[in-house]
Amino acid sequence: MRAWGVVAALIGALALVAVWAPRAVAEGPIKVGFGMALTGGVAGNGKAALLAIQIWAEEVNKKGGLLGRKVELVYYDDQSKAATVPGIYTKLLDVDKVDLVVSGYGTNLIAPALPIVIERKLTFIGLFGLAVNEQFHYPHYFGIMPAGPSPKTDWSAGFFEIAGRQNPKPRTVALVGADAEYGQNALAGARENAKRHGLQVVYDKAYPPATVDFTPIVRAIQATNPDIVFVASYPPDSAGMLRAAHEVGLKPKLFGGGMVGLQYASLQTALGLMLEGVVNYDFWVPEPTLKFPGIEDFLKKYQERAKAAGVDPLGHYVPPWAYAYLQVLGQAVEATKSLDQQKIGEYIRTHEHDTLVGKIRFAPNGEWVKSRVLMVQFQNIENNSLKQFGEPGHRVVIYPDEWKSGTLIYPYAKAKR
Amino acid sequence: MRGRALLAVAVALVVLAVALTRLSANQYYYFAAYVIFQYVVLATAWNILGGYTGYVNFGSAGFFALGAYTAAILIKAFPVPFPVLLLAAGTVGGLLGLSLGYLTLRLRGVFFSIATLALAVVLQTLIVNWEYAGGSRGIYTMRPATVLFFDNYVEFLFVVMLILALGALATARWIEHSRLGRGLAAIRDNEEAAECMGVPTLRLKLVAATVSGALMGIAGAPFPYYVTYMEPASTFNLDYAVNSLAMPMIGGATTWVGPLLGAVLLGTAQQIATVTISSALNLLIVGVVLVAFVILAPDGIIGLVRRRRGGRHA
Amino acid sequence: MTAGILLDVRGVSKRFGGFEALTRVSLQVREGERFGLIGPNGSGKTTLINCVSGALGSDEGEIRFAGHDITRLPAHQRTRLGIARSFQIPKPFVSMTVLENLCIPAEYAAHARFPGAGADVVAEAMEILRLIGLEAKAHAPAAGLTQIELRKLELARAMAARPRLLISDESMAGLSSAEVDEILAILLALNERGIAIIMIEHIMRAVMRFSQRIVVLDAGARIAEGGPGEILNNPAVEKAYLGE
Amino acid sequence: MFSFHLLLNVIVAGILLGGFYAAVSLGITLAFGLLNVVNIAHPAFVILGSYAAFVVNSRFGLDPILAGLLFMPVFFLLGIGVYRIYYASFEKRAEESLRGLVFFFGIIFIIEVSLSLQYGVDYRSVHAAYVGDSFRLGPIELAFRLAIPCAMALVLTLALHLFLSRTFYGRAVKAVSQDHLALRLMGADPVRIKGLAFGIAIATASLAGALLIMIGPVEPSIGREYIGRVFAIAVLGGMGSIGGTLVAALILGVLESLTSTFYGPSWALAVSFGILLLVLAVRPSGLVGRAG
Repeated sequence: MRAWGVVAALIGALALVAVWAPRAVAEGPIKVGFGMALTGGVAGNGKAALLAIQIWAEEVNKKGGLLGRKVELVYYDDQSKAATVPGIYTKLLDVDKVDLVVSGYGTNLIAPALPIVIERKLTFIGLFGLAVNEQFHYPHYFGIMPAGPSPKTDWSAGFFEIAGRQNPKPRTVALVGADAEYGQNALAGARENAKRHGLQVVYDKAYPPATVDFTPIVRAIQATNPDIVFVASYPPDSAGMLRAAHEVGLKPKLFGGGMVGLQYASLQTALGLMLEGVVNYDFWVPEPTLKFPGIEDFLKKYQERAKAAGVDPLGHYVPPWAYAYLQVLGQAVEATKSLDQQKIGEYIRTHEHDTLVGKIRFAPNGEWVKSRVLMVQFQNIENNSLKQFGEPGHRVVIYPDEWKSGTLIYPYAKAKR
Repeated sequence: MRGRALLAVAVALVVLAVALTRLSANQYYYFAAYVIFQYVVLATAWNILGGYTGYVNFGSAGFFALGAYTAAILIKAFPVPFPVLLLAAGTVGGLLGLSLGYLTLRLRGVFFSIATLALAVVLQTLIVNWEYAGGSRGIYTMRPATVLFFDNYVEFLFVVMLILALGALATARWIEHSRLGRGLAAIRDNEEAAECMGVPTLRLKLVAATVSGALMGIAGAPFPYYVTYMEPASTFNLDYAVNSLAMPMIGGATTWVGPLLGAVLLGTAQQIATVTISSALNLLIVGVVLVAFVILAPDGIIGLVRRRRGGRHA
Repeated sequence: MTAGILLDVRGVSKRFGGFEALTRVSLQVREGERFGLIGPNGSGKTTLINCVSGALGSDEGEIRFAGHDITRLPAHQRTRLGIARSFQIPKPFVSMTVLENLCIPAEYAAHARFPGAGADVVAEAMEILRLIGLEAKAHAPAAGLTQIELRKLELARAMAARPRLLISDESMAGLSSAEVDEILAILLALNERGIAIIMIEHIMRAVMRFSQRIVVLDAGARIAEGGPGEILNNPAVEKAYLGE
Repeated sequence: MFSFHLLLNVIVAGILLGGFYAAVSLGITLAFGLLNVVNIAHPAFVILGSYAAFVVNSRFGLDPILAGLLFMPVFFLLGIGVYRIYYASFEKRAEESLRGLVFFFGIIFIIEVSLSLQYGVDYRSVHAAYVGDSFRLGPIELAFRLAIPCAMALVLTLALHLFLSRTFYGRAVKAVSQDHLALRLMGADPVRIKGLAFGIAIATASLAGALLIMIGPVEPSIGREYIGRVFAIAVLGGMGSIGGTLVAALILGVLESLTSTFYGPSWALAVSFGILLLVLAVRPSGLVGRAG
């Protein structure tokens, strides 16, 4: 019976806490709440995003805040685990009484928040979610990632478009990717694109995330002798794949496409010369065609604080977008002069937004009206130099034409010298 | 007599919980409590095979995920009522448990544990390569907009998990005080001696493994509705295995109160840590506490309490 | 049928990999008999006992107990039929009290055989403890017992299964002379109640005093059988023990 | 797609990978096979070794393998310390099986989280002049990144084998696993011998870690991927046999490599776990191991 007494007391305590929940006050600062991956698998991106968000909040507050009220960030570590997300968002909304919520980083951590957001009819901006809204069809969800209206295919469209323009046109393609959420989605899109361009798929395999050595895979690809190779890999695999390809001497006419991680300065520095000639997706690079207002200032601030925060030293990949998704939200609040979720959502849906990463307009499904997935080629790379990646001319934009900043060195082998 | 008193308390708790959903609209506590109750079920289930019988299962995550995926696939395939989900997840988990039980035929101690680890990986590989279950891309499960009696699905899940937790505890308590429980304890202490003293060890181990597996599967059944999006890597997360083993070890693995205490304490600490301090630090604390407990308090909190009281048996 | 055959081992062999531990061993134990099984180290005594109690399966031969063929039965069912054993190295249920240790065979073996008979498991267990001389320790945890107490617990626990045949596997090894006498007295008292006992022992004094009939094993084969006097004077036995 | 040249190269790649697996598994073979200490945290110690190599490499530009060798004494002492705790808390009380497992489970967490607190969860890699280059041997191409770890693993295997068979302490370690009495006759203290052997097991993790980070980038929780593999190898190798471990590791490496190339990489991991389950179910004494 004594044991049971302990149990009853514990549950009783829990109930009491529930009854005496702190009641937040409505006035005071505007609270923006979110969960972010500060530990776990995607913490590298999550922490970088957090720094960008903090910079945004500081800048806004310096200018007097939103609607004359200061902005306060309320955030919790979702540990890169989907299971923590529902708890975090209900805590933010019910206990902390935040006024606005935005998403954490990545599909896995956006999706579990959506049912809560939808139930309460809130406006929600997602950071780097791949086709999350396909399942929910929620009108007030917006995705900050320039993948375009049909993200899966738009992701690799540029890569295949570039291939299609070459003469003679490549005829065969090898598809390889990580057997995980991103890899599979990107491969599915690449399959469609390959079909659209009349390419014959000679290799199409996924590898498990725990793969140690990629030599056997690269050998298998080499044996099929493809004209182009599309890779949809996560950061460690991108490095492994590239190293194995380099060692084995795999030299198709075009190599890369969907390799995550080649956008990170740390990995770029580590791989150095091996990157030469690789054509890969990117969202923003320091090329003259992409000098949007404010981005240089932002990156300067970010880079000064990157070391202390333990995040990517250059911050070209996630941080500008993390800044932008709050920029969009902030602009909507200012424009509607309210915190009314309906009005904010309506505004975001119907207007164009001028941000750090260029002008953004959303399609009815919440994705960008037009894809801006860049295809960049690594050119003139040296070993062991971080600095070069902060300068133009090393990640040259090949596609889309609107942002083009250089010409493709083709085939891949020629770039490799 | 004592059993009836506990039953009364359990019923009172459920009534209280339902009443609470009427009073407070604060969803956070339901979500938080849901997670803790889920760990009560998992820890209790683990303990039936691990604590009572002495077979350490490192594959709890596999059982949990299998239950969750069973539910998600059923929801995707047919419009099934909720109790069917629980039943199906329990059945699948129980069958997996049964096969695990047969493993004990050949494997003892560490070898068994390593096999459970491998079993979880094989299961994950199967799900990853199963297109209908979403493969590695994951599977979405939409919550129904309405549910009978409750104004909100989360409140419903909260009450369901509370009932499951109480059910698991009742099962564990019943086993502990039955002939079955004494037989399992004999197996844990010395399997060879138990067999020679007339205990049908294989049958008892099969029962324990099946019950344990079924409960873990059931714990996973409401999970698709809770997260709405599952993919193998996070559903098969090692955390479930660690927690469902750490909680009984910290609470005390020989009685049903141990996993409950461990789950409530560790689960609450983790919930609080998630929304306060850095969670990496929080995980470190779990690791240190776990190591400290196995070294300093081998019988968990229950053991400490008993030792303080002078070795009297509760 | 003055005293029927209780245990009938017919041509049992057991191999471990290439090593033949038992070679077509046969022996019979009668109801209520005091039976000694001796042999040098590694002669296969414990292997034979394991084959009889069911801890090991035999590769060849047949084992019958009280008219049943038990060759393929799992150990717990043999216990329910009436074969109980103690272990050479005591294997108590360490998380339980002494009394609780006895309740396991009482519940699982004795009461599976005689359903309903003597529903009071605890009273029955106390009775056995009294007989063995452990009643003072009934509520003590088994983990804290001394060596002699552990040996007594082994015997008491085997008794709680209400056996017709008790196999005592070196219950006296390492005990003092006085303690050996104590165990011997207990075994004789148990035998008084009509239980057949197989004693495996290295302490010759005890075996000779106790046994009505003795079988000697050497290198997995039976080399002699007879009363204590015959065995002592058997040259083959002497050779097995002392070498050439 | 099938050609002799490809087959040859794939098998060689598998052998190189297998050699590396051997380096990671030797510590398990020592601890688990010979000492009966179920150190499931061994892969975590390997990751610790990777980070040690990483820190020294990025700070002072020291060659990763040299760093791995340099840290071996430190890891050796760490191993002795861990064993002392393990002995005092579990082995002495004869409670090693269940609680010992949980103890090492906790150690995995402590190592992983400490690393990610200190160095973050980003992937880390090392620089060395030869990483990324390859050389040819007839029709076979060998990458330094894989060939050097494999060679180092072979050296380590040989060294351990010689240590166990030729030295007094080595024989004492072997004796401790089989016969405490013989050990006492040799006049050695089993606890000290076991501590020594466990220290050596952990010391191999230092070198294995350096090899790992040379093969590919490393993050704190990557060790989990190896738990199943290394136990599969230790069991397959016959629990405690150094030569058996090498053979088992090579078999696994070649099988994974072949599966990966000719069938599909997504099943490569399932192969090692499938083999583990099969071996455990059918022949727990291992493929090349001692009986019983």
